[in-house]
Amino acid sequence: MKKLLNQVETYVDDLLEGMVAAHSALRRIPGTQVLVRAAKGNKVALVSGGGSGHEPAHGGYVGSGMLDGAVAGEVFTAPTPDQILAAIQAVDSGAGVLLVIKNYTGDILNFEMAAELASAEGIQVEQVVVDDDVAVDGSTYTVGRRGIAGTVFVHKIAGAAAEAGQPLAVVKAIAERVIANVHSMGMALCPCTVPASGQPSFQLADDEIEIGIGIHGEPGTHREPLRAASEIVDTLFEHIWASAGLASGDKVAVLLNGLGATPQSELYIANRRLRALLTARNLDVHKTFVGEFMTSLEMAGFSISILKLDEELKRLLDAPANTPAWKS
Amino acid sequence: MKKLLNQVETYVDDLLEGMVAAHSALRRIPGTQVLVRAAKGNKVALVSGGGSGHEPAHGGYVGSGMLDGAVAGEVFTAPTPDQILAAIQAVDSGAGVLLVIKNYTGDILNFEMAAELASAEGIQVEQVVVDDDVAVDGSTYTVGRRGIAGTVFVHKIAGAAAEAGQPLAVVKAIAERVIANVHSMGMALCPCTVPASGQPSFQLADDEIEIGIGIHGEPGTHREPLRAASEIVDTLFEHIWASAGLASGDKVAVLLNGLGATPQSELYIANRRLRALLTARNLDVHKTFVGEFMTSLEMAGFSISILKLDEELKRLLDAPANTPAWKS
Amino acid sequence: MLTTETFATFIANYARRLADLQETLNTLDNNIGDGDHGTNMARGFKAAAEQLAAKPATDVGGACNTVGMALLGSVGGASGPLYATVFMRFATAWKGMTSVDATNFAAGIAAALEGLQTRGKADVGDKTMIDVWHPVNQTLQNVRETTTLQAIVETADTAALATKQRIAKKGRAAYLGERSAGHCDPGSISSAVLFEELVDATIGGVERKPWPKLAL
Amino acid sequence: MLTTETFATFIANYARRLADLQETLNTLDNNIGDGDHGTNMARGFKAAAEQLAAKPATDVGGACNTVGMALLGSVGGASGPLYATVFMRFATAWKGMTSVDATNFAAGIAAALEGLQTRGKADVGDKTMIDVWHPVNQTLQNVRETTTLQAIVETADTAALATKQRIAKKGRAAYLGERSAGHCDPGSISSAVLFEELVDATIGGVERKPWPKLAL
Ligand SMILES: Nc1ncnc2c1ncn2[C@@H]1O[C@H](COP(=O)(O)OP(=O)(O)O)[C@@H](O)[C@H]1O
Ligand SMILES: Nc1ncnc2c1ncn2[C@@H]1O[C@H](COP(=O)(O)OP(=O)(O)O)[C@@H](O)[C@H]1O
Ligand SMILES: [Mg+2]
Ligand SMILES: [Mg+2]
Ligand SMILES: [Mg+2]
Ligand SMILES: [Mg+2]
Repeated sequence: MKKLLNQVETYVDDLLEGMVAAHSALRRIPGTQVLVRAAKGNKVALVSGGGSGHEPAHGGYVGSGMLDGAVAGEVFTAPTPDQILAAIQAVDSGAGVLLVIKNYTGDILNFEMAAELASAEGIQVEQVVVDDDVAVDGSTYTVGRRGIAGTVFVHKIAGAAAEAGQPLAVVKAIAERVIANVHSMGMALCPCTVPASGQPSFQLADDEIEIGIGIHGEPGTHREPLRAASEIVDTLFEHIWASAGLASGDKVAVLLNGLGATPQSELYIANRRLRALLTARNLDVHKTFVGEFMTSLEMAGFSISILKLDEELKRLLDAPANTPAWKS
Repeated sequence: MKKLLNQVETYVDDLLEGMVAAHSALRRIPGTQVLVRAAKGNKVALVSGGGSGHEPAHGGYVGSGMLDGAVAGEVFTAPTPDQILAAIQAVDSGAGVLLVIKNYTGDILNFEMAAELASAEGIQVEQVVVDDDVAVDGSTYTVGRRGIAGTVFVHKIAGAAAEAGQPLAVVKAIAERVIANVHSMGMALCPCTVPASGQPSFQLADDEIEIGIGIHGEPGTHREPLRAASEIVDTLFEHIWASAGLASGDKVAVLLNGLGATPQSELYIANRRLRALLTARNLDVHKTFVGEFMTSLEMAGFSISILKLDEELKRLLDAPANTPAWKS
Repeated sequence: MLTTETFATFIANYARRLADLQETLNTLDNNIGDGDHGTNMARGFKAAAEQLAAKPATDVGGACNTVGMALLGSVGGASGPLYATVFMRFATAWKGMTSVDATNFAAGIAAALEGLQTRGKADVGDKTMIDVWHPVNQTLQNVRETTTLQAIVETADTAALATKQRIAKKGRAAYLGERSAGHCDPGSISSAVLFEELVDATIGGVERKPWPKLAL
Repeated sequence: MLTTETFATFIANYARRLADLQETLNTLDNNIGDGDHGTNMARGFKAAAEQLAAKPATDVGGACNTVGMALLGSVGGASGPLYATVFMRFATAWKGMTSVDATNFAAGIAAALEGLQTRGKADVGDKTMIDVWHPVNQTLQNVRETTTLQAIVETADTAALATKQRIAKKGRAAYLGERSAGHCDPGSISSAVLFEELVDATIGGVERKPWPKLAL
C-alpha cells in the first residue's frame, strides 16, 4: 500500500486537521470529526456526511449556500450517532436541521439514531435519503438504490433554499425534488485501497472494467471489457436514460465526477461524448460540472449524474455558494 | 495501459472538445488546439500553455481575471509556434500580449519562435519564464530551474493586474515579481503513462518515492524510501525554505497541488504538516489552496508551492477570477 | 453460567478474537462490501473491552449497557448500530442480574434478535447477521439447559457458513445482486465468533473454528 | 549525390525508420526525459514526408523548406524547433540547387549546426543532439569526397552512443543531474539515424545499425 499518510489510525484526524488549516471558514467541533461553518447561520441548517475517503465530500461543501455541518466517519464507514448528534446540536439555530443521507444501511441507521436523540432534545430534525444510483434497480432489492455523486446537487440546491431563508419543510421538499430528478451511474478502471485494510478492494484484469460501481470501493454490478471512452459513456448513459424519465427539450445539469485517480483530461474526453448524446436527445444542458466531487480514495473511474431542472431548481443551482469545493 | 480514452491520436482533440462543451465561457479557435475566452477583453492579454496532460492547466485558467488564451500541445509536448501564434493573434486587443512560459527548452523554443512571428506582425509581445522548482538548483545546470505548479500563481496575479487595466510593462513586472517570490517542489509515489507511449514513465519499488519530480512524468532528482507523509513534507519544505529567502513574519500563500491520482484526503494530510512547519517559522499564511492545479496525468504525488506576498500581490491574488478551475 | 465476571471475560476474549480475525473479516467484506467489517468490529470491541475494564459493572445488564454505548460511539457503519442494539437489548433483559439463568439468557437473545430486526428490517435469508441470530434464537427455544448452550455454537457456525450461497437482499452486499453469492456474509461470521466466545466464557470448552480457512 | 529526388527518398525513408524506432526513442526519452521523443519525431516526419509527397519540390532547398515548415507545425517540444531549424538552414544553404555537391553539402551541415547552437545554446558535451552534429561537421571539414560520406555515419553513430556516459547539461534530461548518465540521449540517436538515411539516400550502401539493441 503506497499512500501519503502518517498512521492508518490517524488518517481521518490528520485530514480533518489539514482541511481546517487550509480553510479558515471551517471549524472543527473539538473532540469530534465534525466540520461546521466558522460563522453559524440563522436559518435552517443542513448536515450531511458519511465515511471519509470521499473528499472533497463532505467537509468541502460546508460553507455559505451549501452545508452547515459535515460529519466524517472512518474511511468508508458511516459516522457514529454521537458525532452526528454533535453536528446537529452545533448547527441548529432553532429553525431546524435537514439531514442529507446517502442510501446505505450504515448511514441510515446511524443518522436515524442521531435524529431520534436530537428530536428527544427538542431539535426539529428532518431527513432526506439520496438514492440516485441507477446501476442498482431499486425494485429488485428492498434496500433501494444507493446514493452517490448526485448528492452534491442536493447539497447545492437545498443549501441555496436554506440560505434564502426557506423554512425546514420547504427546504426538505426541494431536496426531495432534487432527489427525484437526479440519476447517476459510475464505473471503475481500477480499485482503491482502504488504508486500514491495505489491500485493493477488488482485482480487475488489464482489459476489464467494473460497471455500476459505488463510492466505497465495493465491486459494481458487473464486469465488462475495457473499451473506448465513448462506448463506456454510452453504456452509463443508456442506464441513466432508461431510469431518468427525461424528455426532449428538458433542461438538465450534468456532473462528471472523477473517482479519485482519473485525470481531468479523461473526464473531459468522457464529457465530449456525453454532450453529444444529450444533444442528440435534444436535452438542453444548462451547466456541466467536471471534476472530483465525490471520490473513492484513489479509485480510477468516473460517474455521470444528470439532474433534470425546473425553473426553481435552476435558480437555486445558480445561486451563490462559497465553500472549499464549490464556488458559484 | 488502462485509460479512459478513444484513440491515442485524438486524445488532445477529444479533451479540448469536452472542455469547451463543459464551459460555455471558453471558445476553441477552429482548427487549432487553442482555447480563448468567448468574450475578448479590451486589455493586456495573457497567453500560457504547454503540453497537454496537466489539466486543468492550461485551459482551465482561461477566464476573467486570469488567462486570455491557452495553447495545448500533445501530451507533455510543448505546442508548436503556429498554434501559439494563433493564440496571440486571437487575444491581442492592441494592448499587447504577455506569454507565461514554464522553463523547459521545448516551451521556450516554441514560444520564442511564436513571439518572433507575432512581433514581426506588429503585435507587442512580452514573455516571462516561470522557474519555481527548487528541486533543481539553477546554478549547477545552465538550463536553470523548471517551471511547475507555482505557475498558477503567475496566471492568477498577473491576470488580475491585466484585468485591472494595467499596461503590458506593469503586468510583466508583476508576473516577474511573482516568479521571483514563488518556490515549489514535488514528489511522486507512482509514475504516469503517456498515452502515446503506453508505458509507465519510470519504475518505482513499493517502498520507494521519487523526490524533486517535474510535471511531465520524468524522474525526479533522486529516490528515497517511502515514509510518513509528514516526513515527506519536511523534506520538500526544507528544500523550499533553503531557496525561498523567507523570514519570520512574512505573509505567504500556499498551493498544495495533487499530481493527478492523489486523493484530496492525502493532500490535506500533507497540508496539516505543512501548516505546522509554516507556523513554527512564524510565517503568516494568508491563503491555502488544496487540489489539482497542475497535474501529470494520473501520477500519484504532490507538490508544494509557497509564494511570498507583498500588499499588492496579496490584493491581486484575492481579486475576483472566474475560470473553470479557479474562482475567487 | 453468565455472570458479571464471565461476561467481562467474554468481551475481553471476543475483542482479542476480533483483533486476530480483523484481516479475515475485512477480506470477507472486500468480496461483497467495502472491506471494513474487521476494522470496525476490532475497533468497537477494543473500545468496549477497555471501557468495561476501566469501569467494571456490578451486574450483567450494566456491563451490557457499557458495551452497547461503547459500540455506538466507536463503530459506525451498519454493524455499529446493529451490534450496539444487541447489547442494549441484553442490558434491558439482564438488568440488575449478577448471573443470568437459562430462561433469561434465551429471553436476552430473543430481545436482541427482535432489536436487530426492528433496526435493520432484514428477513431471514437476506444474507445478514440475522441469518445467524434467528436460528440461534430458535435453537434456544428448544434447548434451555445452560449446559447444552454448546448447541447454539454449532447452530451459529453452520448458519454463518450457510450464508455463502445466498444472494444478499440487505446491506451493502445487496447492491452486488447475484455476484454476492459464493461469499460468506462478514457480519454473520463475526456473529458466529461472538457466540463461540459468549458460550465459552459461560460454560467453557468451546472449540474455536479456524475461520480464515472455513470462511474465505 | 543529394538531389531533389534522393532528398525526397531520404525523408520518406527517415519517416519510416522513425515509425519503426518510435518505441525505442520513447523508451530512451523515458529514461531521462518525458518519453515522447519517438512520438514527436514519428509524427513530425510523417507530416513532412506527406507534405513533400503532396507538393513535390523543384529543388533541394525548396524541399528542405517544406520539411522545415512541416516539422515546425507538427512536432513541438524541444526537438520540433531544433529539427525545423536544421531544415530551414539546409533550405538556405541549398536554395535553388537540384543537386548538392560535396562542398555545399558540408556548408549545409555547418549551417545547420550553427542554427542548432543559436537556437538551443547547447555546447558539445551537454548530452544533446549537438554531440552528434558537431563531430559530423568536423568530419566533413576533413573528408570532402561525396563517396566518403560513409565516414559521417560512423562518426554520428559513435558520437550518439558516446552520449551514454555523459551528464546532461541542457534539455529536460539536465534536471536529472548525475542520474542522466548511463542512458543515451534520444535526440542524438534520432540524429544518428538521420545521417544513416541521409547518406544512404545520397550514396547508398549504408548499413542500418540495430538501434534498439545498441542504444537501450
Ligand atoms: N439491514 C441489516 N440487518 C442486519 N444486518 C445487517 C444489515 N445490513 C448489514 N448488516 C450486517 O452488517 C455487516 C456489514 O457491516 P460493516 O461492514 O461493519 O458495515 P458497512 O456495511 O456499513 O460497511 C453485513 O455483513 C451484515 O451482516
Ligand atoms: N538546448 C538544446 N540543444 C540541442 N538539442 C537539445 C536541446 N535541448 C534538448 N535537445 C534535444 O532534444 C531531445 C529531446 O527532444 P523531445 O523529447 O522531442 O523534446 P522534449 O524534451 O521537449 O520532450 C534531447 O534528446 C536532445 O537531444
Ligand atoms: Mg463501511
Ligand atoms: Mg516533451
Ligand atoms: Mg463494510
Ligand atoms: Mg521528450
